[in-house]
Amino acid sequence: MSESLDDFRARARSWLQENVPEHGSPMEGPESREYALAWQKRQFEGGWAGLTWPQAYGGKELSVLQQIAWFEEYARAKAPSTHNALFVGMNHAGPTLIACGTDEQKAFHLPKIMQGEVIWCQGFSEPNAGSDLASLRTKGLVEGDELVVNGQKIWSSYADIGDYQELLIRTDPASSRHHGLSWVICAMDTPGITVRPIKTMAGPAKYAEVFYDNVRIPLSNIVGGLNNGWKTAMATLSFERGTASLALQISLSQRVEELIAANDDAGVSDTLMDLRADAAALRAMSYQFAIKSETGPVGSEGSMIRLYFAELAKRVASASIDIFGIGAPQVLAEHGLGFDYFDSYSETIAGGTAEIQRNIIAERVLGLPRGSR
Amino acid sequence: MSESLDDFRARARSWLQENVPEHGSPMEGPESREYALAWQKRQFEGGWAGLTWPQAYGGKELSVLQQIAWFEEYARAKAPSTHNALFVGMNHAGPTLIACGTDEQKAFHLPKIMQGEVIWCQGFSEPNAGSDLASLRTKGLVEGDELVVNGQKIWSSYADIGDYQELLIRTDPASSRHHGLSWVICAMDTPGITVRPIKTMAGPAKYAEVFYDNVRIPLSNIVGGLNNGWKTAMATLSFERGTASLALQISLSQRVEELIAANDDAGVSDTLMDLRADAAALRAMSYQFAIKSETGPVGSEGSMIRLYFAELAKRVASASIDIFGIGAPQVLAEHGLGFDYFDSYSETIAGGTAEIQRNIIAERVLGLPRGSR
Amino acid sequence: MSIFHASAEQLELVESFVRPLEELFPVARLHRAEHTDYDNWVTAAEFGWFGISLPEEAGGIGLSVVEEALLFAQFGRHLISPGFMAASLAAKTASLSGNDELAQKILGGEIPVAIARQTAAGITLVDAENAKLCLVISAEGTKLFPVEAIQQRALLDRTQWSIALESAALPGNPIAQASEEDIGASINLLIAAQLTGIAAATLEMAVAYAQIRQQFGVAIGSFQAIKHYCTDMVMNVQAAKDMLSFSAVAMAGNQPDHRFQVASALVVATRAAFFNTGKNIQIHGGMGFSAECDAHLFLKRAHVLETLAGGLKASRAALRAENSIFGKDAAFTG
Amino acid sequence: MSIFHASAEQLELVESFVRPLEELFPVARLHRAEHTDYDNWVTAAEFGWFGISLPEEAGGIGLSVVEEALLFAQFGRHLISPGFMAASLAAKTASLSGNDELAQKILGGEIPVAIARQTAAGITLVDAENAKLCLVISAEGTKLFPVEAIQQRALLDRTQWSIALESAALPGNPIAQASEEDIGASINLLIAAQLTGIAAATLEMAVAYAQIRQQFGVAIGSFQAIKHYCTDMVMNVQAAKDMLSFSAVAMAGNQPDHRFQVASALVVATRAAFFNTGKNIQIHGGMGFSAECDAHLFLKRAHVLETLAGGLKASRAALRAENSIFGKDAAFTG
Repeated sequence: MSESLDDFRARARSWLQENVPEHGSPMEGPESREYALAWQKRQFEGGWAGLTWPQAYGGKELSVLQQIAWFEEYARAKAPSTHNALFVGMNHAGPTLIACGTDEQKAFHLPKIMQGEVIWCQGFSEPNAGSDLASLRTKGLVEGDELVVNGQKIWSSYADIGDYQELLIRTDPASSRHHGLSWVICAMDTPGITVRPIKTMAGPAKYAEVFYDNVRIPLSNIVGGLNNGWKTAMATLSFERGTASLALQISLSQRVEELIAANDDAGVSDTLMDLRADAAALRAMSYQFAIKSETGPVGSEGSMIRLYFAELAKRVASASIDIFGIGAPQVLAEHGLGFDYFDSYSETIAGGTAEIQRNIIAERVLGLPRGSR
Repeated sequence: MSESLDDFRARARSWLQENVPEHGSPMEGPESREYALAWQKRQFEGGWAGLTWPQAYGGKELSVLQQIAWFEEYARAKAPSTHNALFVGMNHAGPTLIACGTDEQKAFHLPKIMQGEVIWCQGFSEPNAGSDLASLRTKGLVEGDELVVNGQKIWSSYADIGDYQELLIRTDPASSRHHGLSWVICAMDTPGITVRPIKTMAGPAKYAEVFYDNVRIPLSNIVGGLNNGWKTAMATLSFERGTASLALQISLSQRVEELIAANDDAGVSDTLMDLRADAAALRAMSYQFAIKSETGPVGSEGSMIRLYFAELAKRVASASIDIFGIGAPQVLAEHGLGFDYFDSYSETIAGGTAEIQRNIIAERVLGLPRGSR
Repeated sequence: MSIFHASAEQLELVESFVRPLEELFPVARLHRAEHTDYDNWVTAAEFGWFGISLPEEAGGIGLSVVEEALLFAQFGRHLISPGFMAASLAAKTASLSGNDELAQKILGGEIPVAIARQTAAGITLVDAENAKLCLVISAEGTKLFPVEAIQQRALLDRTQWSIALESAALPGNPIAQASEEDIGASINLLIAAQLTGIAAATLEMAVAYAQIRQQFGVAIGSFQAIKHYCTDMVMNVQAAKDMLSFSAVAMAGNQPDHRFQVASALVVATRAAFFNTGKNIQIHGGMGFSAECDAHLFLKRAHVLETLAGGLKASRAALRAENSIFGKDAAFTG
Repeated sequence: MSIFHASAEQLELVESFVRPLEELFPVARLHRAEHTDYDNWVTAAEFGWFGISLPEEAGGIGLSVVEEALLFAQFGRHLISPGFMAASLAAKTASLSGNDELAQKILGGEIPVAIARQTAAGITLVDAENAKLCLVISAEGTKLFPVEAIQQRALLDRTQWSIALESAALPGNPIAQASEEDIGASINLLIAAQLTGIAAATLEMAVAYAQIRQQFGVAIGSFQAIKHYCTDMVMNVQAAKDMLSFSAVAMAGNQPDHRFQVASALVVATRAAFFNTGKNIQIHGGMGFSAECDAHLFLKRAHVLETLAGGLKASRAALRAENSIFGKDAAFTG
């Protein structure tokens, strides 16, 4: 009775062929919000939203392999990048709510995310808590049934166009490091919030600084329990390290193939073949990760896949500039000359630097002793 | 009245043309000792030994630039590698005695070294004090006018064929780390010394373990003062980091040129041109270092040059294997198939790993704060 | 779930195969110059190791290239002579040539086989001193010769590379042969498997040493530089292992992209093996440079296996010749 | 001692030249879209910066390419428009063409010059919006054109690369030209100098940040990974600086190997600039990725300069064409 993987893939392919928007997304601002919401709504209406999410909240509860097949077809159809304004809702907040949220939280938020009604933004990093997330200082003091939040976040993706924020704050003022944090749903229209977009070296401002001045958030918006936010946040980040970036991976492979097709310099061929092989290995690793995640909790392979992807993406972007030069139409893409290349510099920085991720893998996967860093 | 650099170079070239031995040195054992001593004697008799050493002890007191010219012509003439059994005497012990020795020590030892009468060997590293030299534990207790030495050294170059050893030991039993060490001249025929050669991955055993069982050394053999050995040892190592390896550098450049001449694969050409340019930069750095060292004390550039050389040597050896394959005559050289390549693995290990050297450069040259390591 | 990766059952089955390996082939044996893996040739044949993926009626075990790849990854860990790969490929070559009798004899362990790579000048033989047949690999496929037909044999080295290397002339008429199309993926898969095993073994060696070796008062594994090397090593292993399993399953299922996948596996495994064996030496410091440490044995064997594959550059060129499923007009088939 | 490296006197002299740079060209100016270095064009001419190595009788300063290279390294640090290099090369080109009048006008700052690189499709112009002449670099040498002669100008970008990039067709008859043989080393030396300056400036930026930025309770410069990046950066700078000085002295002395040395300097400086600007961004973390940080400006300018040199691959190919003094039959001349 269940659809074969090949049939599923064929159905996905044909739907995508007919529905993928002709033009890519604007890179920032309200237009990018409208574009992302419209495209999400279209996918939901086509029956392609929340493929692995629980049926109880409108999801499809499909297998991870079907999800992979979807993403592969998605990338093949050159559908809008999944690294858009929906990313936080689909790949951070949604899965976190599914794993740690209350029934009310799930019932209220998951359908809105899936149906393309809301944009979520991030709220973890702070000016002095980048790779060292546990040192964050934004405070939320319990007053009655509310938290009163004061402080500042930075590198908050999509904060300027977001409806809700996944906000990690220190709710036990006496606590330090990983203790006493809470993961909170913050409505971005709450009084006291100021958003200042940050331009990046790649141009568009998809990040922002967010300032909190006595921002009042109901205690019922806490996800995963008061002062238990570190655990919830680690869950959030682990989703990002799983299959979330599968469509991005496939796009990366496609870009490698474009480079191979365009390049006829023997001196570059070895580099390109390494990229090709590594992209194939990334896919093999992701399949393995997906298969394992079907049968039980997966370990830290996810963080390896994420780091592997990040560094491969940088290498591909760099090869592209090397081959085409800085002024070539291939480098122009749709977002301005060199955008993809410049943007790739964030791969080994955003969400914890590659250096800190290497430490974490060495300690958690390999069991090497903790050092000073 | 003083000879021009060009004239000096021409004179060196012509002497080398007539005197360089036809065959290379045996790699280990008594034959390598005899070969090295004979070649040193020949250079001394030709007036080419101790070019920068004091005239008072038979040296020539020439400029560093003349020394460089000599080494360049030496390498050009494919004279026997300076990384032979004379290396420790010529580049460690000799310069250390010149800098820190007593008049008696200099008068006794320097002529013997220059004239090819003795072989010196190293005695710094211990099984648990490799990159962390300050943790060494071999003890020398003062008894009357002698030190009584007990303990073990490892990676002692040429210990099996050496007459004297530069021995770094802990002479203050209550001391720790850099304090309470002494740099001692140890005659290798002193009773109580046992030498066990160590075979390396490259084959020949030019290193050895040395065991000390109540070995008695006169206090007058201490160089640089009792319990002041760390300072003396640092001087020793700084010589190695200066111009000592100039002839090796030039040989490296020559090997790069051989690779360029032999290779016609466009895919490898970029790699070879990087090696060629880096070898040229190494030469420019060495000249700069030599010029500066003429006019005053030089800083830590020497350790940068040494590390730069070490990593370049590894890259050249690796390119050689990549280009020729493991079974090619070019890889056979005179010391067995793959010797140069395998031996290059010691470049980033011997005398302190590349990782520790990077720490040291970061801290001493750049002033970055000390970390746990 | 075995449509993309080796199944739990396959992994378990191979476990049972590999139990004897530690006893029969401790890596330490390579420090004895007189050792030869051909002493265990008949034992290996009895275990069925030479015919894992050949059908039972042909004298094989009747499993797939997935189990075979997993077994050869273990062979890589134990630095087992490439002659064992020669046996497997020789049996396939004989079988593809229609010479079932020869295939049976090889599988039964009656005729020890060595391996060689065709070069511009002739062939390079590996560990051929105890063999009666020699399988020569070239870009065109495999050719099988009686060892006595090989002329101009000259020993290049037996000690430096920890295995006997000889040069020789390429003989004339082979007694069996297979085309690259028929056997190329099998060659690449088995070499990739052994290189993957080498990458995995050296990772484990490095991590174990980093945990016990003390410098500056702490285990060196607490230093960031060592950690980062080890992280790169484990990512290499993860990539090589998953790529190996994925490509073997694609090959076993005769997927249209299996040659692309196997060619990728070889490139990934070769680079993983070189990086990991080199960093393992560096992490071991002076000890790693000594002959008595195992570290150099893995590096050297990685070079020998790369040579048998024709060299990393050739492996990349071979990958270039394949169509990617990610190419402009290609379809995903999963 | 100036027979191999820049002398203390030369270094001191250049110090006096560069004192005004921080005031006239603070790197922060590049964050203002409307800035243009051509505002200071006449000032630069008055300082004599366009004719450092030209004889006084030709309107130059009468120093050597050693001082010129040292000055342009400072230009690299301040990300001064490549138009300033265009002026120097244009004056040389005019002078080599025998057009001394034109050379004088350029040196006097009367005619602002921009720079362009010939490509397969035409030319890529850099920061040409305020120029009246354009110097086009190709593998054959330089050609000088009036800007109004350039057709099909199309703005590629002004913001992303922090400087105006245009594509255009290669015009016909130049008003002056110089052959690669006559001017190639000058081009390479000036580009190598600016890239060296970029490598040095980003090293200093990175080290300064590593000393103050705290994470996990300590300055990030105490972490081994950051230390090792910085060490690689300082070794790059040392190599690029010494190679630049060495090659400039060789060129000033018209040594037979000077083209080899300058070609090496360009390859070393280009790789140093890319490595250092990239690692500087990484060490700055999120801040380094932000537009308001200077870090990306250095990376982007390194790409622009590499483009003007024809690309790193072309620079390597040019080095290949030179004879090394280390070659089989070559003599050392010091």
